[in-house]
Amino acid sequence: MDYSLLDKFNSDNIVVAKVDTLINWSRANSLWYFQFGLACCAIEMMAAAAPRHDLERFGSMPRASPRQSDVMIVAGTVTLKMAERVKRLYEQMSDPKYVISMGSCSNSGGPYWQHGYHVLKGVDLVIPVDVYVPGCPPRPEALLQGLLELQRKIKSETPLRKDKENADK
Amino acid sequence: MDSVVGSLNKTLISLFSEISLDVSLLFLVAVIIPGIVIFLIMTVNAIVAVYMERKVSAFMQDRLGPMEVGIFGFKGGKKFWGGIGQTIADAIKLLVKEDIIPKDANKFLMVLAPFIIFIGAFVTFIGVPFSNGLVISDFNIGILYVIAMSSVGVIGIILAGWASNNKWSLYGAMRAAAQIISYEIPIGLSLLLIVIVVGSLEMSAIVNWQAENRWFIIHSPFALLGFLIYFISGVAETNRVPFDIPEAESELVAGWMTEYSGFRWALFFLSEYTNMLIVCIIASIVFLGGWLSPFQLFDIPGIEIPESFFVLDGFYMGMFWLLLKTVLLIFVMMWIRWTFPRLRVDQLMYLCWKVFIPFALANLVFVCIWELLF
Amino acid sequence: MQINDIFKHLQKIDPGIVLEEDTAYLYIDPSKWEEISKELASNKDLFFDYLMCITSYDLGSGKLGLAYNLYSNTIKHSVEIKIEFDQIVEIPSVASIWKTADWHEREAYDMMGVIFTGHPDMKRILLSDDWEGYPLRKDYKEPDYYRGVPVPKDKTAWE
Amino acid sequence: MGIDNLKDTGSIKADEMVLNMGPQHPSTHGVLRLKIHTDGEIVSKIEPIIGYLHRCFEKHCENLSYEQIIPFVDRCDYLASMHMDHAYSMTVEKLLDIELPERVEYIRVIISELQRIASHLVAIGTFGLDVGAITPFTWTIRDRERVLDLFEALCGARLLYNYIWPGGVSHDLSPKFIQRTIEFLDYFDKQYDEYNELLTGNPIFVERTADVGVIPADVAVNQGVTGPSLRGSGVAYDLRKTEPYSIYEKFEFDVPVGEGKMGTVGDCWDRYSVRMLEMRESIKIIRQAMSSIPDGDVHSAMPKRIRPKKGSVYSRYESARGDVGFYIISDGKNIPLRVKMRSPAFCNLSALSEISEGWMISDVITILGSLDIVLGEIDR
Repeated sequence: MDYSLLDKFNSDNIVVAKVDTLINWSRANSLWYFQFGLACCAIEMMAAAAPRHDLERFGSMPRASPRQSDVMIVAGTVTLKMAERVKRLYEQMSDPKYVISMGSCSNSGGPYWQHGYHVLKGVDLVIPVDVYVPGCPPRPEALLQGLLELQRKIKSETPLRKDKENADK
Repeated sequence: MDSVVGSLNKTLISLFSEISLDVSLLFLVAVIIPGIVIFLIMTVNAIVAVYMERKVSAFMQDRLGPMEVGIFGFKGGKKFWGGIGQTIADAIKLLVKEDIIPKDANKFLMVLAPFIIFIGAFVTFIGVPFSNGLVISDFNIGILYVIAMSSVGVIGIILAGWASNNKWSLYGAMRAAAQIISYEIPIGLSLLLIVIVVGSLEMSAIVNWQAENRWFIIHSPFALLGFLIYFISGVAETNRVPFDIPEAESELVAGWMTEYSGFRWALFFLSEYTNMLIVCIIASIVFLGGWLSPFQLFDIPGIEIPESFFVLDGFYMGMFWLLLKTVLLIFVMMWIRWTFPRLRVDQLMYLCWKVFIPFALANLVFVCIWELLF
Repeated sequence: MQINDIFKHLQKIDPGIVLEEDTAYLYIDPSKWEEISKELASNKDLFFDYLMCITSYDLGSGKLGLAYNLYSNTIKHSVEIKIEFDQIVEIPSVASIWKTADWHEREAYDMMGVIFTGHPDMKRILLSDDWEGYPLRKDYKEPDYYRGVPVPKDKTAWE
Repeated sequence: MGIDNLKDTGSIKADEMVLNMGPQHPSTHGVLRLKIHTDGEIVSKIEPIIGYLHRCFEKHCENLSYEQIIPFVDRCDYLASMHMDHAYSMTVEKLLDIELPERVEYIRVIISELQRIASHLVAIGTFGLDVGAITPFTWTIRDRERVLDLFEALCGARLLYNYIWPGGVSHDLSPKFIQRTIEFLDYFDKQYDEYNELLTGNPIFVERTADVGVIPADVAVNQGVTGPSLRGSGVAYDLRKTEPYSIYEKFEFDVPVGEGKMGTVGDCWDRYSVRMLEMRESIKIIRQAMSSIPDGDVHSAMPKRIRPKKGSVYSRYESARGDVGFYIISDGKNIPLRVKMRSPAFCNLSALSEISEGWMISDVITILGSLDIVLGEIDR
């Protein structure tokens, strides 16, 4: 096998690194979130998008279709009946896709942890989560913080270069 | 009057006459260069218009809109110009985003559709002038061409909706087909007003007529009505609120674009904003005096206007005036979008077939009578 | 109309009706419910046109119960009717009389497993169709897995 | 052959298409799923499928003590948590037979009416969103934030308050509360006219909502529709007036009902306008209550531990969405045997399939918006 091209990409090529930075910059600053509310936290998500907190300052705007959105904010309790749909919606999103789990319910089941026979104990059981925002419900500021954390995470990615460890395998 | 392709060809020929290149090759170059220019205009327009849209909507909603994204660390101002790099980031992101074609979709048509819409918008630009003489090709059937080409896009919309194999998309496509084809008629009828008055389909002739007489919007009360019908139908033609029923976010998720993502969706967006630009440019050329300066309006016999005012006319200033009028109209479109609720599909059809078309027809008669009388 | 008057009125139809002293319930037999419900809705003196709530409850040891809270918008009086029965008894549906009972009865079926005869569409409403058991019964046990997703709180079972 | 064959157009029928709206859809107000059978754009049958947010509220109640239930009650109707707290506390008080201090009742009325304004603001905003107007939504949310500020100063929470407890409230009013509330009401009076300008009289809005989704009064009562949706149909049924609880009989206010100003009585526009007018009435009540609020200790009547005697009780409360009922059965322990919540939106939603048949898809969304449902309360 010819790995020369891959090697080139693995080495810290200055051009690739620059392009990486550009792509990361654009991805981090244009996180269109999926208009997808489940429960109480969805109201705080709405409040975060509304005038006082205004998510759009960071370039995030809501999209109704999963195909066009980058980040899915799981805002609220995920029930077992809904879990399948959440998974499917996640699969319908196009790469690169990120998930913010907003609120205790989607982090771990929250107050419904103990007796909630119909509540999924954490959305991470069905889909991978990038950022957890604690709170019941989290304040809009907390969601903004979560978004900024996600931006930080995206900016440290290397979309064009493979991770060195993975490339060795 | 000269057009860009013609003059470019001439310049090229004169430039390279000594090297004696093939004339047809030169002509090809003369065609390709404007093509690239049009594409650049479309992109820049989309980037600027989306930014403007987000800012305008934000201010109408008591928000700030994009604030944090800058170019090379420069974030723009505190309020209006903040987040100046936002749409650039959006554009790059969309280009590097995964482009999904669903399993059950018709692959060929789904790939084809955005290009049809894009090409429809692209080709229309050939007949759209930006200033006196700054037009790719100033045909003698300019307006007819623009109307004809701007409705090519609807084929793409129907294809996109059908090929996606999604019920929401299909609904959106069917609604779009009914809507856009219907609203062609009032647009055509209201543009016919000035064609009757001027006696020419040529864009430059229309503006020249307005230079000699007066802006068409103040030509007669019927012309004003014609302008309103044209502009509202134009809003409908570009699928914007209150006529955005093909997209109808709260009803059809994202209408015919539901299944599109990434680059292809960006093409839709590009074409949408291009169509908006075209409708507004045509409106300003036909009804608002095109590249004539507004000071021209005060040119009433008996009142002296300082000579220096007319310096404001001319090639470059003409471009400025035309773009100013266009931007104003685009702003009005955005204003409408963020203020009004959406019409229902039958009300939309009612408005077209039972209000606009009869009025436009009557208008036509009245303008003819007006012309005969005055 | 006071509860005593309603009680006397209904006694004509069902002599076995019981008025709990100090409280305002009427206990009736499930077999008489169909007749009584019609009487409650159509009689001019009673005219209960608004069914506020149907509550199903489990008293433990295999005893279930239903409480119907009714209100009359015209006469402005209310009554509460209780039916207590064993788990297997079927109750006549009142969805044809008060449409609001449609969903409430489905909910009672879903949560408690009370079966209503004559209901237009007797199926689960809140839980999915393939859910097993009736969660609000006192002897209900959570399933370990539902469609491959672990349910219970005890994490050690699936870690 | 020829034209005769075409006479019976009734037999020419398109195939039905089944549209699946939700559980994720921008305007189902949460995770409601509607199975819509359509003939072209016309809806021929509609079947709401709920339960995507079934959080086992009633199961929790059977395992938690009376005090511990309050946070879960909060989370049922997350747009009007105070109403839920109030309704639940009232029921427990009825079960315990507690007499409340005057000040507590006044505080509860003020808070509940503020919450009603906040909840109706969201209802109006999202209704605007459903018919396609985006700006009213952001404006109403903006003003709702001010109410939330008041609540935050009161109890530290923005959305789910855990404020009204059986026998009292968790904190007394903060020192500047009355003054800040008056400031808010003055501000809100001005904003109120703005909404009217933006939506109420807007021709497109009227066109979209008037005559659409009419609920006749008898159908509404039979379906158990309550709250503004019932009053939109012209039935003046408001528990604050018909069966006054708390201290509502002390205040003067009207019960606005739908009059069919723009179309038929009981259409979407009526339901919208009832909500608008109700906010006015709430302001009236708050102003009256604040001018005559007495002093007192808000904790004095609070029982040390709640252990009601055997028995059951059903009490009703007029929340922003309608008639909230709590049915509590106690078997003498500190844990209730059964708590059943009669949720208003549950009954309102069950009327959807009856009233939206024959309308278009866009109208279904309008009707759904006008019913103002909260899924947390429907699924519990």
